[in-house]
Amino acid sequence: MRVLRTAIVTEPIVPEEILADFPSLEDGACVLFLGVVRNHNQGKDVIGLGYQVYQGMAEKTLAVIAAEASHRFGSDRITVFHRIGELRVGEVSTAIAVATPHRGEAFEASRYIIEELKQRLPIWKREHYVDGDSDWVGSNTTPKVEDRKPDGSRDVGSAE
Amino acid sequence: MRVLRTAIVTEPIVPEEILADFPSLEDGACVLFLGVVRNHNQGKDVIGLGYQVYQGMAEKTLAVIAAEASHRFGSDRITVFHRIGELRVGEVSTAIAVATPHRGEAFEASRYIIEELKQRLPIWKREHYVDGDSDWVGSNTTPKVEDRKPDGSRDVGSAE
Amino acid sequence: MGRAFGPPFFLSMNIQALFFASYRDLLGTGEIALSLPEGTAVSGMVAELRGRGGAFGNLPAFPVVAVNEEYASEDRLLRDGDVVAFIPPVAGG
Amino acid sequence: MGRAFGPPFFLSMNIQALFFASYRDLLGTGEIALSLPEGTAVSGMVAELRGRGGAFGNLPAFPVVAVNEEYASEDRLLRDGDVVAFIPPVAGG
Repeated sequence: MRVLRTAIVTEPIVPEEILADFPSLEDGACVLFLGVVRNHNQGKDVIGLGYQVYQGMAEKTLAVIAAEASHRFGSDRITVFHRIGELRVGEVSTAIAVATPHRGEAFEASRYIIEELKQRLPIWKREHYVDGDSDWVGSNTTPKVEDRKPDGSRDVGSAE
Repeated sequence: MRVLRTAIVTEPIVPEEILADFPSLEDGACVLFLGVVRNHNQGKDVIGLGYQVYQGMAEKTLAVIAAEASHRFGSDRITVFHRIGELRVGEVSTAIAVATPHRGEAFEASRYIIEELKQRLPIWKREHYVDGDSDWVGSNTTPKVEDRKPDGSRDVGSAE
Repeated sequence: MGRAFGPPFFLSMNIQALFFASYRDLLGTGEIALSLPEGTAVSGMVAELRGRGGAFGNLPAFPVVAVNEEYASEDRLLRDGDVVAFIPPVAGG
Repeated sequence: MGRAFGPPFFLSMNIQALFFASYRDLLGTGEIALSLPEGTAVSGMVAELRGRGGAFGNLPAFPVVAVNEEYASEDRLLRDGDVVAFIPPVAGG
């Protein structure tokens, strides 16, 4: 039975609750990826992140990416949560759980989902620095860059 | 601070307890891999596995593999547990948790550990089948194969 | 040989523009309603906005956009009721 | 030109052999104590065991072994007190 769960959430992500659904009896491998807010990025000390989202499009995009991964890697059990709003260092921003009969596909599906999500998901993050400053990650302060891919060229996510 | 934890355990593996140590504030990514006993292998219906271990060598090998991964992929937070004894379908046989500043290294380190473990760890598993039969995975019943690698050529782990 | 009498008339479309993250900060708003002539493409809508000058002049000439929640190219023709989102470099994960 | 008188004598080594999984089932035991002449390599020890016939004759001629908990080649020279483990195809994970 195929069970794909995807959601944009505002409450803290609890990995234990995600794992409670994994795996099925047919699965020999489960990979859980957690993206976490870390305390530094590009030489700056980070105290937190604020995520903004294009809600409808993000929900749709997340569901599409999970379905693509399920199809490509033969996984019938995938959960993807992305949190938005204000997050502190150490909090989980992204959780991806994939179960498959064999381990190779679980790793590949998990990797596929995080890479596609970073390319396509309409979510933006503003880093808050120890020095009181803050900045949208991947954007110039005055956006003048032309013909840019959705993920930008300077994009270096803080929660990797 | 480097924290590498490795153990051969007889009690059930609880992923929640492993995740409680992850990640540190420097880490942006955490990958948890779970190897699980699945209900079939090579066309046979499996009801459980019995793991035998060369305890001293397995403990040493697990610690060495974790240290190699830490060194190669720059992770200072790795936990690897392998359970032995009798396991039922759906139970976790292997848990590998890795946290790193960037996600690529977390995936690679996790993959490195499971692949090396399968090649080098002196642990054997006997599959118990629905039909009452049982067999050592990867061994001929009468071992006549010569000049064989430690992982054998017919090795196809049930918990992948 | 039929020929319309009187001046040509244009049907106009109601288009909603959405701005996120740095674009929203730049313009001070997340949403604008536009009325555009039928047959306008994404590129024409961008030109109209940039032509307003001020902060709008700082929008990129070739921004990434989504039409009705799907990424679209600049030559995508708009239809009445379309929602066009301006997508600055995304940074999920 | 010094020459030893009497018959040559060999110092003997005490070696412990460990058997796991299918090897253990094959032999009906997980552990055997051997006394081998000094200078015996892994290959010599294997030959000695296989030469016992019966179930021992079914041990592979070139098994994977670990000496003192580390994988070792067949030409590895053994020393008194060494523990030699016979490692059938491993299947962890």
